[in-house]
Parts: sequence; C-alpha cells; structure tokens
Amino acid sequence: MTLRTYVISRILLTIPMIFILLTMVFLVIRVLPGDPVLLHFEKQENPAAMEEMRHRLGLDRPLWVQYFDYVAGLFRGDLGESMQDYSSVTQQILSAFPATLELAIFSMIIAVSIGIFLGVEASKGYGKTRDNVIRVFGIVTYAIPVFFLGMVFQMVFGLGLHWLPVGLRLPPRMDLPSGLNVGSLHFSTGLYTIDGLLEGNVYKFVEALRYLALPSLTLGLVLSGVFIRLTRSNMFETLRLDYVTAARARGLSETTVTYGYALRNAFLPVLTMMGLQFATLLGGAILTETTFSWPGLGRYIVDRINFRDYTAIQGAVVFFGIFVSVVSLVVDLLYAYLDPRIRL
Amino acid sequence: MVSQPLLSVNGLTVEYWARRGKVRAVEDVSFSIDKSETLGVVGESGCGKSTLGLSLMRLVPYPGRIVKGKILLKGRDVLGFSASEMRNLRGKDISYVFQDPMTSLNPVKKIGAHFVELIRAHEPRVSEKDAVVRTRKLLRDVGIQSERIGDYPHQLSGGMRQRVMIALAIALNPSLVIADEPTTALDVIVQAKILDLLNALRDTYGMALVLITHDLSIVLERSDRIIVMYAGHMVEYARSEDIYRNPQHPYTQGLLKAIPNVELDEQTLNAIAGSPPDLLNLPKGCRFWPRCYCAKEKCREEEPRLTCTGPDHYVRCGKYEEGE
Amino acid sequence: MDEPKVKKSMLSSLIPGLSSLSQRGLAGWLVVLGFIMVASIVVVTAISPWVVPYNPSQINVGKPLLSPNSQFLFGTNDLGQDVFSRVLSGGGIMLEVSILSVIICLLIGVPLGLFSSYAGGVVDRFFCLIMDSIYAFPGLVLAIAIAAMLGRGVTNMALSIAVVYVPSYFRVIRSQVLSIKEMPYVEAANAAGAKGRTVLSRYIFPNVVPSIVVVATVNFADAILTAAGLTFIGLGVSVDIPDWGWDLTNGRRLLSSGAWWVIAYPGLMIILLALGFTLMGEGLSEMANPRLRE
Amino acid sequence: MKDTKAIGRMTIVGIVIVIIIIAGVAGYYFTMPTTKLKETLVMGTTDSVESCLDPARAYDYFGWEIIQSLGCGLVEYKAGATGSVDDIVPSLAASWNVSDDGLVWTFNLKQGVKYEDGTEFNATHVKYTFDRGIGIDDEDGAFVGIGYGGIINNVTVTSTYVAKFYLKIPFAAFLSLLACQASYIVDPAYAPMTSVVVYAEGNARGSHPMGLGPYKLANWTRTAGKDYEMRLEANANYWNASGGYPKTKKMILKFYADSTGLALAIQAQEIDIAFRQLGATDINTMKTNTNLKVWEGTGAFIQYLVLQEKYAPFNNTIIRQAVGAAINRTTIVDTVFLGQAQKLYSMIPIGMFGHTDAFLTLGDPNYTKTRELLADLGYNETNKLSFKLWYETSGHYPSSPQQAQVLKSSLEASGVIAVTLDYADWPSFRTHRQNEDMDAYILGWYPDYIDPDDYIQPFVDSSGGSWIHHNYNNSEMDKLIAWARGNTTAAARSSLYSQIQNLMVEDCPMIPTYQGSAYAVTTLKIKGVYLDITQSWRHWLLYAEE
Repeated sequence: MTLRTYVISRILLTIPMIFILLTMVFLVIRVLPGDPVLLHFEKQENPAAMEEMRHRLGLDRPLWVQYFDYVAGLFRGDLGESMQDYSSVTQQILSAFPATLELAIFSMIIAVSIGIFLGVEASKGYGKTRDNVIRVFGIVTYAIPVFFLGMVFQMVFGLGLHWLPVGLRLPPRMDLPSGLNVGSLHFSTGLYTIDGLLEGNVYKFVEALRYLALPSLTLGLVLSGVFIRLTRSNMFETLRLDYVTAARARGLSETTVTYGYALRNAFLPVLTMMGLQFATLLGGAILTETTFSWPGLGRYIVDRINFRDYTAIQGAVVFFGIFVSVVSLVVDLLYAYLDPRIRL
Repeated sequence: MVSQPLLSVNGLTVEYWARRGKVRAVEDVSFSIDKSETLGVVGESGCGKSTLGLSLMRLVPYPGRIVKGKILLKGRDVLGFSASEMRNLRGKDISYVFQDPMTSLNPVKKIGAHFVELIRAHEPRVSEKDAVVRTRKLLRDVGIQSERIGDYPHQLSGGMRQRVMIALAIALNPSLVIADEPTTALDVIVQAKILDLLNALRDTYGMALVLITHDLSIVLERSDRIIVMYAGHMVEYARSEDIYRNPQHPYTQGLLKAIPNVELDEQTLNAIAGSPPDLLNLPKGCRFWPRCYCAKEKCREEEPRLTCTGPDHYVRCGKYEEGE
Repeated sequence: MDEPKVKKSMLSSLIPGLSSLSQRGLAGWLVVLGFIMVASIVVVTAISPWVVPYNPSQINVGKPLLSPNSQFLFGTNDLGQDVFSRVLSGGGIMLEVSILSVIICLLIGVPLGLFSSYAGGVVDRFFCLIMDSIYAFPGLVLAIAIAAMLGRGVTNMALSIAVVYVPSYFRVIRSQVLSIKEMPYVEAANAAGAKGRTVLSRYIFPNVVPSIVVVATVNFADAILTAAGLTFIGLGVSVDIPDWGWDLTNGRRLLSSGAWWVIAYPGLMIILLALGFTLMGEGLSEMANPRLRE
Repeated sequence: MKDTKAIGRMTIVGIVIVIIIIAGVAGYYFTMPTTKLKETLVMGTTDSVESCLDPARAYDYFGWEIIQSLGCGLVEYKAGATGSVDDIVPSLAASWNVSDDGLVWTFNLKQGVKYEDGTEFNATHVKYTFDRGIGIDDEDGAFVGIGYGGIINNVTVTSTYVAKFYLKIPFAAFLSLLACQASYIVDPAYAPMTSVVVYAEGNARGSHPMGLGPYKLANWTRTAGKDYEMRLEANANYWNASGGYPKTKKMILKFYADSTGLALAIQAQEIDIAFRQLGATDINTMKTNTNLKVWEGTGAFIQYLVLQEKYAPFNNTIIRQAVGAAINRTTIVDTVFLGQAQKLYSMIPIGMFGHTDAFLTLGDPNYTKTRELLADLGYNETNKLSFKLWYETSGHYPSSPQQAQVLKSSLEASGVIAVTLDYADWPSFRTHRQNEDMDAYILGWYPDYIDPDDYIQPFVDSSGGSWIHHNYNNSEMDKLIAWARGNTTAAARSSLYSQIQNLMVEDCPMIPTYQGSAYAVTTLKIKGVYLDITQSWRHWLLYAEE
C-alpha cells in the first residue's frame, strides 16, 4: 500500500479512538457521584447562587445536551471554564503544557538513549554476565515508583551534594526567558531551554538544563527499562539475521554492523514503542511534577482534584488523551516514512 | 612439484557448545583449493557443510567455535589473524554468497549503499563518486540494469537479489568466493542462470570457488573436486569425475543413485534409507553404519579413518582401510 | 487426535518450567527469586500483628524523627511512630488493592477477550477499538481521574486501576485465541460440529491459561505501582491503617529535614514487592514463549 | 583530490563544532548575570491567589496579603498590634468619630492622596467601594462571608473628604472590620460597579482594582490556575512614600508547590524570605541553621473539633463534655507541631482581650472525668463510645492527617472511646459538613477582622454559626453575643465574652484544640518582619541591611 493510503487510514483510525476517549472521560466525570456545584460553595445557604452557577456551567441541561456542548466546545478548542475561579480551562492548560512538554521530551530522550545504549551493550553477548546485569537493571528500574526515585535524587543530589536544584524551572532571581524578539515580533515556545537559546542567553539555557536535570533523569531512568528490554530482544533477533552475518562476511567493522545494520533495523520497533510509552511517560510526569514542584499539567490535575474542579480535571484529562493520540499518530507516520517497506 | 595451494585446510574441527552438551558440527576436515578451481561440498542438511563454509571465514555463529585445525590462505594462517586482519580478509580475499538472497541484504539500505559501504570500508581513499561508478559496472556484470542502484532490496526479485549478492561478493575481486547453497531459495530456471553466472565470473575474474550444496548433480559437472560430508565428517574427497565414475563411500554411491539419470530410460531411483544421526548422540563406530547396506561388525565398533585410495581420492570407510 | 499433544506443548511451557527451573537458566532463577520476594513480603505482612515490636499506629512510642538505632531499627517518623513496625505491617493496602484489581481484570478482561476474539467480525472490531483507545490512554491519568471521582477506599482504588489494565489482558488473550483458533485440533473440533461454548472452554481456554498467568503476574507489579502513585497524590486510604504509600507521601514533608529513613524503608518495600512480581513475570513470559533460548 | 574532498568535509564539521563550543562558553560568561540588585528581595511562598485580587471576591489569606500591598484601607493596624482597639491607626482616614448609639461612623479623609496613576482619592470612592462590594454580593466573596450586608446600611458622602457609614446594628468591631483587607478602597477607574476584576494574562494593572497601596503590581504570571511569578514595584504616589515606604523598591514573589520545595529553596538561599507554610520539622531544622533567621509571631489561626448534635452520640451534652475532657492538647502541640503552637482552651485566641482558658475546666485531658461521665451512660472498656472522626486532605489546614492520628490516640487513651478516622478532600469535606453526616470533624479558622466577635459570632450564634451545621443553638448564647457586639466599652465586652466562653464549655458544641503560631524564615540580612496577631504580612516594611 502506498504511503498516502497508509497515512489516511491511520488518521481515520485515530478519530474514533479520540471520540471514544472523549465520551469515556465525559461519562467518568459526569456520571460518577458528586455534585460539582455543591462542592464549590463554602456556605450552601443561597440556592439562587448555586442555581446560577449550575446554569452558568450548563449543568442544568439534560446529559446528552451537555455532551454535545462539550464536544462542540472541544472543536472550538474550548474546554469550559474552571469551577474554582471561572477562568478559561483551555488557557490554564495551555499555560501549563510547555513545562510538561519540556519535561516529557527530555525524559524521553534520556530514556531512549539509556535504553538503546544498554540494550545494544547487552545484545553483544546473550546470557553473558554483562547481558544479565543490564537485564536486571532494566527490570529493577521498571519496579521503582517514580516519585520515590525522585525523592531519593532530591535527597542525594539536592540536599546532600548540592549539585542540582530540586524544584522550579529557573533560579528564583532570574527573569523568565523572553524567547525570540526581533523588533516588534515576539516568539517564545514556553520551553525554557529553547527560549533561553532564542533569547541568545546561554546562561539561562544552562540554568534551565540544570533545573531540568533531576526531574527528567528521574522520569527517564524509570522509563528506560522498557527500551532496554525492547532494544535488547530486537537486537538479538536482528543480529541472527543473514544480512548481519553477510555484512560481517564483507568485512565491515563491528560498529557498522551493530549500528548500521542491526540497530538500524531494531530501531523501528523501538520507535513504535516510543509512541506507546509516551502515555506511560505522561502518567509518570504527574508524579514527577508533584515531586519536583514542576509547574506542569500533572500538578494542575492534582491541584484541581483537591479543588474538585470538574471542568478542569475533565479538560486536562481530555487534553492528555488527545495529545497522546496525536503523538502516537505522528510516530506511526514517522515509522511509515522510515521503513522503506511501507514507504514508496 | 610443490606449488602452494590458494587455500589449504587441515584437520579443521568446529564445536557448538549447547546447554545439553558439545556438538562437533565439523570434525577433522582437510582439503585444499588451487587458484581459480571450483570445489563442491555436498551433504544432507545438518551435515556441517555450511558450518565448514563459515568457519573458513571464522564466522561460526555463537556458541560455535573452531577448536582444532589449520586454515592456510596463501600460506598465512587465518586462525592466527587479529580481528582487523580478519576484517581486511573478509570480502577482500574471501567472500561469501549466502543461501537466501531475500534476507541477506539490509532492508533499510539501498542496493548502491551496500556496495559503496563495502568498497570504502576496504579502500577508504576511494571517493563516494568513484565507488558508485564501480558499483554500476559490477551490477552490469551480473546482469542488472545499473538504474537499480537506487532501489531497496524489497523492490528486487529473488534472482536479482542473488545477483546483487554475487556482485557484492566479487566487488573487490577476491581470490576465493564461497557460495553456500546459492540457488536453493530460487526457482529452477533462475538456478541454472545463477550457477552459470558464477562460473562465468570465476573464469573472467580468475577466482577460486567453493560451491556448497545438498544436490550432488549441481556440482558434478561444475566443479573440479568434490567433498562429500556426512554428520560432520568428510567421508569422501576426490576429483568430480572420480566421484562420478567410481564413488567409493556407500553414502556417495547412495547420493549418485538418487540423481535422476536421463540416459537410462529404466529409472531406479532409490534414496538412502533412514535419516542422518543426531550429532548429540552419534552411533558408536562409523557414523553411517545404521544406514549402510554393507555395514559389518567392525563398522559398529571403531570409527574408520580417512584413507587414500587413489590419486587425490580419499574415503572414510572401513572397507578401504588397509588390512582389508 | 493430536489435541492432547498441542495442549501439552502449551501447558508444558509452564508446569515443567516450574518443576525443573534450574535447567531453565536465568528465566528459572528469575521466577524463583521473584516468588521468594513476593511470598516473604506476603508472609511478613500477614504475621506482622504478632511480630511487630510496637503498635504501628501508636504515636510517641519514641521521640519523633529518631534516626535508625538499636531500639528503633528503622528509626521513628514525625509522630514518633516506629518505622520498622510500620514497614512490617504496611503492605496490607498495597496487596489488597493489587490483588483485588487483578481479580477484577481477570473477571472482565479474560471473558471479554475470549468472547470478542472468538466471535470475531463487527463485535470483535468494536471491542478492540474501545480497548485500544483505553490502552492508548495515559494509564495513570485515567486511574487518577476515576479514583478522584469514585472517592477514597481500597475497592475504589482497585476499580480505577482495573479499568486501566483490562485492555492489556484483553489484547493478550485475543492474540492468543486468534492463533489457537487456527490450530488443527480446534478446526477439527469445529468441523466435528462442537458447540462454540465447548470449543472455547475445552479447546481454547486451557491453552490461553499460561499467557493469562504471565499477564496477571506482570500486571500485579503495575497495579502496585499505580496504587502507590494514587496514594502519593492523596487518593489513598485513611491514615489509621499503616500503609507504605502513605508513609512515602508523609515522608516527603520530612525530606527537607533530612529524615531519609522515613521514606527509604517503605519505598524499598514497595520496590521489592513490585520487583518480585516483575521478575516472576519476566521469567514466566520467557518460558511461555522462549524466543531467545538456544 | 578525492581525499581532500573527504578530509574537507571532516575539517568543516570540526571547525563548526569548535566555533559552537567557543561561542557557547563565551555566551555563557557574557550572559551570566552580574551581582544581584540590592533593592530587590525575593520571597518564596506556598500560597497562591485562590480566586482573584478584587476585595469584592477575594477571601483567602494570600489574596488579602497582596491586596494589602496594592491598596489601602481607611484605617489599619500598626505593626506589632495585639488586637486591641488602640492598635488601629489612621491610614486613608485622618480621623473619625462614632455616634453614641454606635450606628453612625464619620470618617475625615486625608487630602491629596493619589492613586498610582495620579488620580485624586476622595470620599466618593469610599462609598463606591462598599456599595460595590455589597452590591456584587459574590457568594464566594468576603462581603457575603463576613456579612457586610447585615452590618452596613449605607454609606453617604457629606463632602469631598468626609464619608459617613450608617450601620444596621451597633457593631463594636466596626473599625477592625474596616482594617481588614476586604474593606480596602478600590479605584473606580479599574473596578466596574457590577462585576469582579479577575486575572488578565499579560495585563497586571488590569488584574486588580486597587492602586492606593505602597506597591504597584508590575507583573503577575499564573500558570495552570496557580500563581507562578509576581513582581511588586514601589508606588511613587503612595501617601506614605515620603515616610520612606516601601523600604524595598522591588519584590519578586516565587511560588512553590509545597513546604518541601520552599524549605529547600530557603536553605539553599535561593530566596531571601520564606513565608507560609513551612512544616514544623522544617522550622526546627532551620532554627539550628546559622545562616537563617526564624521569625516567630503570635498566630490568630485556631483549630477545633466540631461535634454533630443532630444525632447520637453527640446529641447528648454529657457525651460532648466527656469527649471535651479527653483531648490531650499537649500531644497535639508537641507531636504535630513540635511545640510551634499553643494549647487553646477557648475559641478566642490567646493574647486577644476577652480570652479565658474556659475549657481547661474540662481537663487536659481528664480521663477519669471522661470515664465517669460516660459510665453513667453505660459506656466502659467493653462497650466503648465509638464514633468517626473526619479530617481533610487538601492541605487546607496544616497537617490534618497528623492531627487526626494524634486526636484519635489521645481520645482512645481514655480507654472508653473508640475512634475510626475518615477523610475527604476539602470540597467534599465541606459538602459532608453541609450534609451533616460527620460525627466529629476538624475545622480551623483564620480571622476576618481582629476582634473576639469574629471568633464567637460565626460559631455559636444560631444565625452566624449556621454554616458549620453542627445544629447547635442556644437563645441564651445568642442574647449574650448580641450584647457583646453592641457594647462599645472593652471592659463590659470582655466580661460578656467570659460568660459566653463558660456557656460554650457547658454546651460543648465545639472543642478548641490549638492556636497556631506564625513563622517566617529569612536570610540573616533581612529586617522589618512583623508577625503580629493581625496575620498581615507587610511587604513594605521589609528591607535587606548591608
């Protein structure tokens, strides 16, 4: 099948999934017990006020109407207004997202590079000590609660050795990076590392990295196990394939054989796994953000749960869902592009 | 007269160390090849002929290893080579054509890339451009339009891929090419073509050829000498016409009988009864006796030695041991 | 005719595996090791009421925040409770939640998987779509949302975790069934006109069991970690029951005062438990489908 | 030449890399900020503005803290106040007087006071402020919460600089009410009459209606509905600018998710000031830290145990007293707060006039009394009085789970009481309170205005205390409260309050447990920290000393 048809079908597949997801979240939030409006008020002595709010949030309408409003709103990119301070949930989420994105990207980079490196190392000898050690390492990292690892890092590298900061995204005294400013036009990504560079301020960039180090290392390490395992097994499979032996028989160097032949083919499954693991990663991000007081979406959800801010929780969860689906879509398309057998 | 052979193998023994014990896939094999001559290696699957082929390039897959023997290429002991020396040797002095062309090319690399990579790995000073030029010529030599240089393996037919493999094998015109069942994965018409191509190239490039196959008929007319292997042993080693006219080992005779003979209108095709032994628990004595029509008490007791029964004719069978 | 043979080959991947572990190399040892870890933790938690040196919920058994010493092996927490006693008896919640959630998953995922894949066609496609969309979703996020809506308590935690992991059961079962459906003896049975239910229960289900065991084992670890996560963001259980999850959460406030022992020990226990199950799962799965065995 | 081509590529790559590295290192040192500005202080907190900075709605500690720096009231408490009326000093009002019936208050305003944008302040703005606050009648807001509508009848402007307040009831605590941040004057130019001013991204000035305060809001960034960064800059038009206020020109406020983050930051000296809410253990560790100064102050925050009188067991006064006698306040203060709090035996905080240790008569604890009281009702070691004690888990009050555990153990120490703990996040907790389905629950109270009335009327007055839903009402109590409110002489009021407190002990509708102390931690060079009973955090008095 051609790339075009593949892309189209893949996108078509994504749409119903997102819809199911939306519906699921809606049901979870609306159908499960608890009256959001009641929960909002300190004193519930003024039924008029509660009615007014119920109306304002459209909760006085029948469920199916609410559902359609909600879906329609989503298409307008409107996730409703926070029940705690009536401000736009969309705006709140977008303001929190860059922090999460930055954390996610760096964690993923760390996880994948650790995973691939160790996976390849392990694959250099099945059942040898090195292999087993790496394997066990992978299994152990998988079994560590991410927030526990985070706290340990905070204690060791933050409190103990004073190497790295353990909270926030930049030193308190430092102004937030402004991003790119050319004359009147202003462009910033909200990713402090990138904005720092755009601003041409290397110091900020470095600081941003320092503050990013522990959180992303924590999350990346916990996630690396999956990639180690996957790379390892794929490497073993590809390393036994004829074309690898053939390459050796042509006298190509081990590096070329391992990376150019074995890994290049073992990498595609790893790529798909990246797509899948992104979901896990965002889950872990919630806990990591809470541990490192990282001002991202994860902490947003946790805060809102404490406020019982239904619209916000719903919005954030949906946003996560859509984001993940989009990422996995992109990854799959990338896969299709990278794998010549699908491309064409 | 003592002219040094291109490759001479002496008492080569290869073992696989599986969890359940050691397996001798190749045991005490000795032979030699001269420049631009063809050696056929024949035997049922699992007789160790592929292992033999690979071991010549020290590519025996884990957990196998060469435990005994000597491999002399132009007088230099290959087993003594360092890793880098081996790399230089592989593909440049000896090259290998694998059984299944479908899986022998890197699916994510273009055809051309394979060549360029190979050439520049061995001749780093060659520029990309020149490498490409050479590649086009090589492809033409093996009968593929050079436009295919930009294709991916999966875009080529099996036969074409095998041609590519061959082209790769001869790219640095090595003195020896080992072809391991180069045609079994292909359909009959293509088979002949590929084999002829190999022969043609052998003549033009003047290289020696080791042709490994399970099909005696293929090697009979195409090779100068033939090794017949059974259960890791070299049971007979002789010039092909000797093998054809006077096969001495019962197994060889069996193989010959199994070839459909066109001249005879009266067909008596009788395959050898039974199946090769499990290398993990070999029968005591001669490894072939359970299937041998003329097995004697002695065969069950002691393992026969390789005996010379004529000019360049060696057999491993009790019948021909002196004292008979 | 060759039904018994196939059946055996599937099951043998498991039962003899357990019997003759040592020959299974690393895989075998993984299972043994994991089993020992889990078993010992379960036992400790079970007998803890009789062996704890102090009542784990009793405050001020010692001064607050004593570092580990001869009297309090693991030190004391901010309320002067004995960390050691709490570590011994704190596994209850984790185990309850994980066991419960795995049971729920089995009860929902397995039948659904069997049915859907055996029925095939539209039904199958429908279920797959739903399961995939749950599966693709950030598990913890979903669990948190559901748990937050359901409110506190072991059952609710287990439920919210189960929802997230049912798909992984579903998928495994399904892929298994699809392959087994093609097995000659199943087709023979179908040809012989056996009823769908019979085929499912007598021919297919027994062969799915090994992979179910594997999934469940691995899932235990996930369940435990998720439960810990839920507790960490305050969706756990009431504080008068000692619980590692809560101790970790609580210990976080004490981090800045350097009281490492308050979190270290409960943290390690959670790791041990999760690790135990992961090791078992790893070993079992390698036995069930020996891809890389020589 | 083939080679040169190959080599060429390599060298180019190499050169590029080298250049990047050099540029990077150079850039790093070039852009490294030079020594930090003296006139800027960085303060860290775990607080965050809950809804907005508009007095018409803001009803949270931090919202008020900022409002106080951006705005001004007619009167204010002088730094170091103890809560007595004499501590209330003129701010925007130069002087004032009250009619004998206590129903009419007249304020003469300072003249020539300007808003930060230079417009003149006058009496109409006073009227505007209160009409607006009462008019908007925001259910979440302080005007409703405190019940301005029930106190103020209307405000009139008699001349440019004279405003008159007509009250519905004689209200002794009126000055303290005006001193609280909800009564701060708003700038009509920025405060629409009928709607609340909320956070506007990228528009700090438009995000609040104040403008008479020592500071201007230079920048306010919220992410994820929480404060992310705030910058205060001196307001040149502040009426007391001539007096050298604010002492520090710039204030940067940094927001931490939790006490741990804040503690780590101040320990690393990344910030100059850490205020609210550091954990008790953190305070202790920092007391031993020679690079930090720990400031301690009286707190006006109290916590107490509410007993649901709607149904058994606590519909029985004896049982309530029995429980009241079984509270071990020492363990709460020492174990949960490591001594950084005070045992509280009255709803009126220690250090405020009218306070008596009324509940001490029940004992602290007096388990024999508990046993006796319960024995008559047939409770004993075998048949224990058992009930559910609820706590909240949203961090709305400091270390609620710990308190709950301590309370449980102290109650059970009596041997005749069995407590099971249950919890809910704050909103659900509130709803449970409304539904009146919690046997006993922990609540806390930050004062609105600093007066005994604010610690009595909202709790045990049948109308004022209805929000607690403890179903306690006692006409006798209501009468006493009304008198205490109306009376203007401090002496008479304190005697009334002591009667009220004794009556509370008899009825035991709620049991005070402790009074929090306020703590701030700063680096050694920071001066001008005042932690008095008003709970006000006065940014404009803070300064760093060389």
